[in-house]
Parts: sequence; structure tokens; C-alpha cells
Amino acid sequence: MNPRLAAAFVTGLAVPMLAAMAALPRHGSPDQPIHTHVAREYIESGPETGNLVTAILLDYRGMDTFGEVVVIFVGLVAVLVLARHREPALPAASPSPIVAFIVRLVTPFIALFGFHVILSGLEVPGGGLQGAAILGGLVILNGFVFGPQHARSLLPGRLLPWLQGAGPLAFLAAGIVGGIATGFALGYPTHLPLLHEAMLMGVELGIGIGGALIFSRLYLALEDA
Amino acid sequence: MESILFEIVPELRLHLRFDALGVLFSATAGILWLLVLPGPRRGRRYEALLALSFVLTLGVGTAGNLLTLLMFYELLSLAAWPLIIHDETAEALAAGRRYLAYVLTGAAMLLLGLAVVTLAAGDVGFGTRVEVPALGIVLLLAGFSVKAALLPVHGWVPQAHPIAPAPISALLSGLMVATGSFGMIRLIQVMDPPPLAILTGVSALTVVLAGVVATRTDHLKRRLAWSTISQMAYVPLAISVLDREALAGGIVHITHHAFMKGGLFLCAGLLLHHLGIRHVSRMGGAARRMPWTMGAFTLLSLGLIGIPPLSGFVSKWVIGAGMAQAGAWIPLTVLLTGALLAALYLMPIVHTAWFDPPPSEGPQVDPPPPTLIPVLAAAAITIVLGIGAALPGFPLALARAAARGIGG
Amino acid sequence: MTPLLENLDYAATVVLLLIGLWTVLADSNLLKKLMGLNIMETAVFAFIVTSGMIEGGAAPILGPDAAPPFMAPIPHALVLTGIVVAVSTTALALALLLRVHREFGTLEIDELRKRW
Amino acid sequence: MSELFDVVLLTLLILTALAVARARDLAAAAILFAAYSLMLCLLWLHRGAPDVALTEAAVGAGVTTLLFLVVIARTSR
Amino acid sequence: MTTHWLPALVAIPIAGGVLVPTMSRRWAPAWGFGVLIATLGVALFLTGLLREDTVSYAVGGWPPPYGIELRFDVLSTFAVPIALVAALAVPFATHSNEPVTTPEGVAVILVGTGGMMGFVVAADFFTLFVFLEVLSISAYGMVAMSEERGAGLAAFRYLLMGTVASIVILLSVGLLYTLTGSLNMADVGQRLPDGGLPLHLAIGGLAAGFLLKAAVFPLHVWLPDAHATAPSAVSAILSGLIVKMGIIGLLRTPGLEHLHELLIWVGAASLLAGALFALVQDDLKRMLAYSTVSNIGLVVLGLAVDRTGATVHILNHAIIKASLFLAAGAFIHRAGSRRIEGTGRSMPLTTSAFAVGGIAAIGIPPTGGFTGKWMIVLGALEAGRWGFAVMILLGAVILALCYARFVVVVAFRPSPADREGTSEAPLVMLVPIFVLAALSVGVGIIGGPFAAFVGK
Repeated sequence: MNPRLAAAFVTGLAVPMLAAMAALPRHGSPDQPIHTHVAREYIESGPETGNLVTAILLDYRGMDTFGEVVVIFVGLVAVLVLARHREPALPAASPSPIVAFIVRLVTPFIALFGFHVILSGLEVPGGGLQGAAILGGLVILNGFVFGPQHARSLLPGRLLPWLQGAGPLAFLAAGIVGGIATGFALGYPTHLPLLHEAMLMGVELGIGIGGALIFSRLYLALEDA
Repeated sequence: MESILFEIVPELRLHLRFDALGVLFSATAGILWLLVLPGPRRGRRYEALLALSFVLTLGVGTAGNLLTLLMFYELLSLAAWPLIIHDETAEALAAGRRYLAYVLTGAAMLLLGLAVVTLAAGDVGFGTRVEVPALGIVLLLAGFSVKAALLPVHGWVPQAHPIAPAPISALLSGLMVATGSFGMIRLIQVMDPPPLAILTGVSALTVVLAGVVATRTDHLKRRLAWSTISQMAYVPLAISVLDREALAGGIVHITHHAFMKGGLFLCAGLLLHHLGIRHVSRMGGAARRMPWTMGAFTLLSLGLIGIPPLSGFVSKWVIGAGMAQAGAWIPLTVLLTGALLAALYLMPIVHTAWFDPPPSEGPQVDPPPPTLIPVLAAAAITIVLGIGAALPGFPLALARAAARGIGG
Repeated sequence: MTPLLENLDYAATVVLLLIGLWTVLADSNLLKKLMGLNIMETAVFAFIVTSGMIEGGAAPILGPDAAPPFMAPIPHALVLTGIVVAVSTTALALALLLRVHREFGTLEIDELRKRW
Repeated sequence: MSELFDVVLLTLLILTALAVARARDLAAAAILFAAYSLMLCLLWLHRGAPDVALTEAAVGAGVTTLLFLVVIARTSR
Repeated sequence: MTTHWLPALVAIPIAGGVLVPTMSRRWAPAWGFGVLIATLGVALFLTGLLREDTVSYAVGGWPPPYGIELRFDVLSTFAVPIALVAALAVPFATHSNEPVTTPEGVAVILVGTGGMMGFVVAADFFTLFVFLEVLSISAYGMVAMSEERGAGLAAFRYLLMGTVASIVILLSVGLLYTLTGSLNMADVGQRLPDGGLPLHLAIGGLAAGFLLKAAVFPLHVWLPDAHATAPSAVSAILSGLIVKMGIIGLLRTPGLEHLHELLIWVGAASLLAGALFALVQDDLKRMLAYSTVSNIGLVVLGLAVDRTGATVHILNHAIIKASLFLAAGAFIHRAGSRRIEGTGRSMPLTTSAFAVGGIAAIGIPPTGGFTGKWMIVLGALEAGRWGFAVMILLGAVILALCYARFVVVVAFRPSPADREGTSEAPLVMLVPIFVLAALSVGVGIIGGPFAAFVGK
């Protein structure tokens, strides 16, 4: 489609959309349906402390997050189906010593920060997925600097196929345990606080580790696709 | 005696029913299929589809309501298609495409008609009369006329017959075209049709024009195909007269015509197979080479023209009597011209076969018994049905019983 | 048109969406189209997040000093899931682009149309 | 609702998006895309959506842009 | 009524898919087949439950609209053909050398099936969107499984257009959320404002997005390349199942009656365009792809005139189209290339199955294709839309000629000299073809009660 035609089409589309946006309830007004219906229920009757968004992600709308974790997994598996042609990855240019040193120095701290983000998701902004992205980004950074082979060495060997599915598997476990404990799959038992915490922590870890491995394998698959 | 089967669509059930008309049609199909079976082996696909078509024709005969009739009707058209293009020549494939185009459009019209009728009257069984919008009947009649090869939509017949193997042409002419007329008869069995001027006009036109074209076609099978179009148009003609006697004549004509035309096509097949003759002009002295076959051919031709002792005469006589009784003079004249035209396009064949000198002397090459018997049997049936017409249990009696069941 | 000024944020997201759509439609390089796709996705996420905002609203983190009115937390959860969906689609698209490049040697549409 | 800072950020956001759309060179476009993601992250941080901002930064600016750069590197050679 | 089998319907295939990469290539297809048969069992059990009462499940214990609700209603019975076609496609693919049956390939199919299960039972708009993405990404991956040159480009174009559709759908879900404050379908349905531009934009957006996912003309341009280059076993899943998800999404859209007029015209256009395009194709799989566009057009038209008829038709068409694509796959497998002239001569069983499938696709009475088409024609006539009823029948005639043409190509053309030794398709291909062909007739025969069940 040539640019001018596309521009005409897009501006043509803009008029009704902008009009519709103008007709929406006033932005930020407290009495619009979003704030008066479901959201108010969460804020008032939800957990007293902690990150409400993570509470929603895991507890109230657990199925969405299960879907999300499955989405990145299917993304990985689809890419792996494609990446059957093992072209040798291009040898990484040897990094300048300064960059190499800094990356080698910083890597453990970023890893620590990543795990912190994964586990602290219940109280402060953060969560499994954000941590996974940070850890994944870290592996990719090492891949950029020291080459894909080095990045692959950071990942677990035989356990990789199991751990990459940690996200969905954690959710399946939470589903079964929640089903037994509360009668509804993915239900977090409030009457057993210890199990409640353990399940939340377990799911966050599952998402974090699973996600990190998936991001890393996506990068590695692109490197030698 | 009837049985209600599956409900394949909400409120519409498959429905099989034995009545006089159905029994007569199925019996005709059964006997004609027997005549057609012997002959050179043509492979598993051919035999499987032949058996399937036979079952489907029985289905058409015994259908108890409009939906079942249309189902078997459409399946029969589809099952016959690979049989028609059995020789796999380019010409056959082209004829097959044309056949499919005609038949499928007809089926579409029938389906639309069925929808209109079902909307108005629900499940249209062949037992009870129903009040139906005129559009529905017109659509259904138009759909059936495609296969009954009435004039505007007859195109596929002259093209499909010559290229189909001989037994299939026999079946096509004998029964496939007849299912169209059979459908029309089933229609007026339960619906009182709108003013039938169009149907009379179209069928009359078909009888005459097809007859004229037949006289001028040299290719033997194509001439017989045009003859089928002309002969089978008698049935809608008889229907449009709305007289019980004429209708009985039309019904019995389907049966008689099936055997006569089937026999003729089988003879044509034998002529092609043994003497390599395709065209009437090259049939000089064929009788001397194949006396038995040509004997049967001659007898069948006479029957078709309507010479008294044979079955052809019986059906034409009954139709004529019915028309006279109803005072429908134009259809009567058309009937007679049709018979005259039949003479014009059949007698020359018989004449050249018996009296013209053969191009080259050759030994007598009558076909071996298994392929000759069907032809002789067809001739015998024509004689028996002719003479024994009035006996009870014979097609005429059955036809009259069927016609009595139909009002109007 | 005065209400549009109040809903300026919504309008901005629509503009972003349309810029992305324009890139997807008009750009001749498949990778640029993919970037346009990402811009469209982030635009929709922006729309969903801003729809959950409230005047003077604080972040939906309940703590000792946090005071209502709070932002609606559900849009944030939706967008988190959306971002992940976006990245996995993009990763698959990039893998496909590598295969297209390996098979056709280019990512420009006009070239591709000639060679396929 | 939108104070001055937000308006400025929004316009900058739109300008970056336009820059990405217009950029001919792929690497430049990828870097601009990273900037676009980070700017979006800033907007959300300021508007009181920390979780989403962190995710957009880590996933949008981080992983997506890095993957873009990998593919650009492999297709330009 | 609530039962743990409802979330299990979604969890089993996904769990199977997640565990498959840990297996060796030899066991992956067997594991895939087993998981899918189990899913089929659960789907049948839930359909049995549905006869008494709709099955609904509040995930996490939070009652709707606060938590996410899964609901197994009439549309969710689509889970049965999904599990069945997927289960039959996996063993079918063991013969083709394409990477369909590698552990990753089976994982894509299993997780894709899980995504479809989630999509048909989701009663929450955002969950619907998330599972739509799961099945879409697995669909893009499935297209890319083919070794053919150009499969990558076809998959990319499909991804590009599919993701634009998903973006429009997500925007519409966001709009609905802004207007009603909730995401639960039933709740949103009640709280919808009765007019206004944002509402029409939301409904229009959802409809447009799902129409693109369902490959309705003129948004169908991605389908022919994608379905033709994909491996045949997978084309059966793509054309039989994934294209129908768009229609199910359309059936979930609230306030669809505003768009009935549009749907009728778009459906009729797609019906005729699909049939005409199919007429000019010389490759069997491309013809089947366009025939899908035509049948989907019929369903979209049916949505506006007789919703039950449309639902019945997509359920039947899923099985019919799957058997046709598998038969095509058997021909291609035996012919060794996409030129399949004359291969049917030595494959009588496959050819007859293809013929039965063709008859069902056209909609001749006893087969499954007829029930839906008949109800839609009746609906069109009752609505006084004569032109469209005629168009439906005209489309069927054109499609019939297409299928006839390919029966001729396959069974009536002489096969090239170099390919004398072709024999009947292997058993592992024949059994799926015959199961599906038999079902497409069986479903037709019980058409009446089946339509009554769907219409409940």
C-alpha cells in the first residue's frame, strides 16, 4: 500500500475514533463506571497491604496470568519449530576489556536484583514477569558481549526443557492445590496463611524462572536461526 | 406401507413409502438395470457406481416426501456423473462439466422451491394434498424439467448420451431423464399446479422441435438422444392436460419408453462395438451382418413409433384417449405429430440397415449370447407389455391405480 | 470539541495507534512493519492504563501511608498480560523474518513480490 | 487532569513514534523504539502505574529492542 | 452446575504441550495423541452435562463479575470437533517429513488446542483475548512448520494481519471496560449503554477483528497462502478449527444486532468471492482454502438470519473441511509433490472419502453440510431476503463445480509416467480421513436433534 493511500486511510479512521474518545466519560472523573463497579470492590475488600496489581494478577484474575504464561511458552515453542536450521552463530567480536569487565562485575548484582523483583512482587511494584524480563535481559546482555555460546552456558543444561515450562507448570500446581484447599482451581486459601504465602511465592518463582529461561532461549534461537 | 426414518433437518424427516407409482418406477428401474449389467467389464469404479446409482434410483422411486425425493434425486445426478465421463476422453470431460452445470442449477432451483414449499406447508409428504404458493411449484417444476430435458434446459442430453458408454446411455435415457418427469408427477400428486399453459406449450414445443432435430442428426446415438427428449416430453404434456386417464398414460409411457429406448441404445452400442458404426449413413446392410441385433432394433423402433401390438402404442393410445376425453385438442395433435416424427427419424435407419447394399461383404458377426440376450429381452418385453396391457398387475393397471390416487 | 481537551490522554493514544497503523500499512520494510505493530500495541496499552486513572489517584499499592482515591488496578493487570503477549508475538515474527531473509535474501516488500 | 509535564511527555512520545515511523535506517529505528518505550515507562511512572512502567521498561525497552538488534545484525550482513 | 472438569478441559492439553519438549522425537506424537484423546473425553463429558444445564466455573473462587468465569455453553461444544480433529491430525502427520511431529511441533499443536479450549469456554472478554492470542500464535507457528519456500513469508503476513486484528479486539475490550467497568460477558451485556459512538466503535472493532480472524472477504487475503503452504495435517486444524474461532468470537460479541445488515452483505460477498476464487485455483489446497472463505461467508450471513443454523454449520464444517484437507494431504504425500494428477487412480478409498467430503462441503442432503445451509436458506427466506437465498444456492453450485474439477484431476486424468507405483495411502492416514468423512455424514443424518440441541 503506497504511503499516501495509507495516510488517507489512517486520517479517515482518525475522525470517528477521536470523536468516540471525546464521547467517553471524562478522563479521571471518579464516578465513571471503572471506579464505581468492580475496581472499588477490590480496593475496599481486597488485601489490606501489598501490591494490589499482583494480587489481581495471581488471585482475582489468575486465569489471565495463566494464559499470559502460556502465551510466552507457545511463542518459544513456535520459534523453536522454526529454528531447525542450525546455522553456526556468527563469532562475537571480542569485547573491549572495559565492557567485558563491567559486564562480568555487574552480572551477579543484576541477577540478584532480578530475583528480588520476582519475590518482592507481593509488597512493592514488581513480580514474576518483571523479574523474568530482567534476568532474560541479563542473559541477552552476556550473549551480546561474550557471544551466544557463553550465554547458553549460563543456562541449565538437562533441566532446561523442564524449567522453561516452570510458569505453566507452577500455575497447574497452584490450580490443583487451590482446587483441593479451597474447592476452586487457582483459589488461594485465606484460612491457611502459610499455604497462601507459599503458593503465591511458588507461582511467582515459577513465572520468574520460566520466563527468564524462555526469554533467553528466544534470544538464542534467533541467534542461530 | 411406509417408514419414517431420520430427522436430518429440523421438522423434516426422511420418509420412504411404497405406493403404486413408486412400485412401478422401481420395478422398471430394476428390470432395466438387469438388462444393462452384461457387457465387457469396465473396472471396479464403474461397477460400484452402477450399483450405487441403482440403489439411488430405487430411493427416488420409494421416496415418501419431497425432501427424500430431492435427496436421492441429487445424489443420483452426482453418482451418474462419473459414469458418464467413464471414457475419460477430453470430449467426455467437457460433456461431464456441462452435465454437472445443468443438473446442479436444476438442483439449486429444486432446493429453493423446497424451501419455499416447506415454509408454507412444513413437511410435504406424498400422502396429503397441501396448499402451496405458486412460486414454489414453478421453481420445483423448473428444477425437475432440467432433468426431464424440456426445451430450454435440454442441452446436456444430446451431449452426454453419445460419449457415455452404451449401458449408461441406456440408463440415462431410460431412467435418468424419467426421474425428472417422475418428480413432476409426484408434485401434482400433492399440489394443485398453477395454470399449466406454460408447461403444455414447452412440452409441445419440445416434442416437435426435438423430433425435427432428430430427423436431421446423422450420429446414431445423438439421434436416439433427441428422440428421448421428444418422447419423454409426452409425460409433462400428459400432466398438463390434468386428466386422470392421460396421466395414467404418461406414467405407463415412462415404463414402456424405458425398455424401448434402453434396448435401442444397447443395439447402438453393439453396432459400434462389432461393426464400428457410429453414423446412420454408414449403416447400409448392417442387418445382413447382424440380423438378430437389427431385428430387435427394428421391433423396438416400431414399438417406439406406436405400431399397435407393441407397448408404445398402448401408452400413446391411453394418453390420446385421456386428451380426447378432456377435449385438449392441441396436445392431441402434438401427440400425433410426435408419433409421425418418430417414424421419420426411425424408419430410415431400419430401411438402410435392411435394404441398402453393405459397403463390404463380411461374415455374420452377431454378438455372443450374453450381450445379445438383453436386447432380445427388451424386444420381448415390448411385445409382452403391448399385448398383455390390459392384464391386472401389468404396468397399465398399476399406472391407472397410481393416477386414481392423484386428484385434479 | 471542548470535551476532547478533557480527554486529551485518550486522543494521544489514538494518535499513537494511528501512527503505528500507518507504519504497518505504508512501510516497505517488514521489520519496520513489525515496529509499527509494536507501536500500535503499546498505544492500546496506554489507552487501557489511562482509562483506569483517577484525579489525584495514588498507585494501587496499599501501604501504611497510601491514601485513597486509588487508580483502578485492573487495567494495570490487563496491560501486564498484554505486554507479554506483544513480546511473544514479536519474537515469533522476528524468527519468521530471519527465515524470510534466509529464503529470499531481503526484507523489502517490492523485492519480495518479485522473487516469490 | 493532565498537568504540563504530562502534556510535554505525551507530545514527546508522539514525536518519537513519528521518528520511528519515518526512520529509514533499521538500527536507528530500533534505538528510537527503545527510547519510545522508555518514554512510555516514564509517563506511566509519573501517572502512578509503577508495575506497568517496570514491565514496559524491562520487556519493551529491554528484551524487544535487544531482539530487534539481533535480527538487524543478522540480516544486514 | 460447576465441575472441575471445565478448567481441566483447558489445563490438560496445555500441560501436555508444556511437557512434550522434554520427550524424545519418537514418543512425542504418541503422547500428543493420548493427551488429545483425553481432552476429547473431557469435552464429550462436558457436552453430556450441558444437556441438563449450562456448566459455569468461577476460577479462584471469586464469583463473577469479580473473578474470571469459565462457561461451557452451546458454543463451547465446539471443543469436541477441536479435540477430535487435532487428535486425528497428529498421527496423520507422522508420515510427512515436515517438523509437525517433532516435540516442539506437537507442543505447538497441543498448546494451540488448549488455547482454543480456553477461547471457547471463556466467559470473560480479556480471558477470551488472551486465549485468542495463544491459539493465534500457535496458528502462525503451524503455518511456519512447512519446509516449503515462502511458508515463512505466508506465516509473517498472517501474523501481521492477525495481530492487527487482535489489537483492534483489545482496543474494543478496553472500550467496553471503560463503558461498563466490568469484563464479564454477561455483566457487560447488561451494563452496556444503549447507544453512543464509543459503543458502536467497540462493537464494530470486535466484529472487524473477528471477521479478519475468520478470513471473511475482503479481509481474507492472508488465508490462501497460509493454508496452502502449511503441512496438510496442520491445514486441517487451521482451516477446520482456527478460522472458526473468529466466528465464535463474533457470536460472543454483545449487541451484534446493530451490525446484522453489514454481516448479511459481507457474508454474501465472501460466499460468492470465495466460490469464484476457488473456481480458478489449480492447486487443491488453495481451492480448499478459498472454499473455506466461501463457507465462512455463508456462516456470517447465517449469523444475521438464523443464529442456530450458523452455529450448526460451523460445527459440521469443521469436521468436513478437516477430512478434505487430510485427503488432500494423502494425495500430496503419495504424489510426492503438489502436482497430484491421477494419484487418485490407485487410491480408491482416499478418492471416495474426498468425494464424500466434497458432497458434504457443497451441502447435499444427507451430509452435515446440508443441515446448516438449509436452516440459513430458510432464515433468509423468512427474513424476506430472496436475493441472498439465491446467492447461497448459486455459491453451492460454483463450489460443486470446483470439487468436481478436482475429482477429475485426481481420478480421471492419466498420472504422469514417472509415478506409476503409487498405492493407497498408509493406514495411519486413511483412518483419520475415514473417521472424519463418516462423521461428516453421520452428523448430517442426526441433523434434526443436533440442531434442536444447539438451538436450546
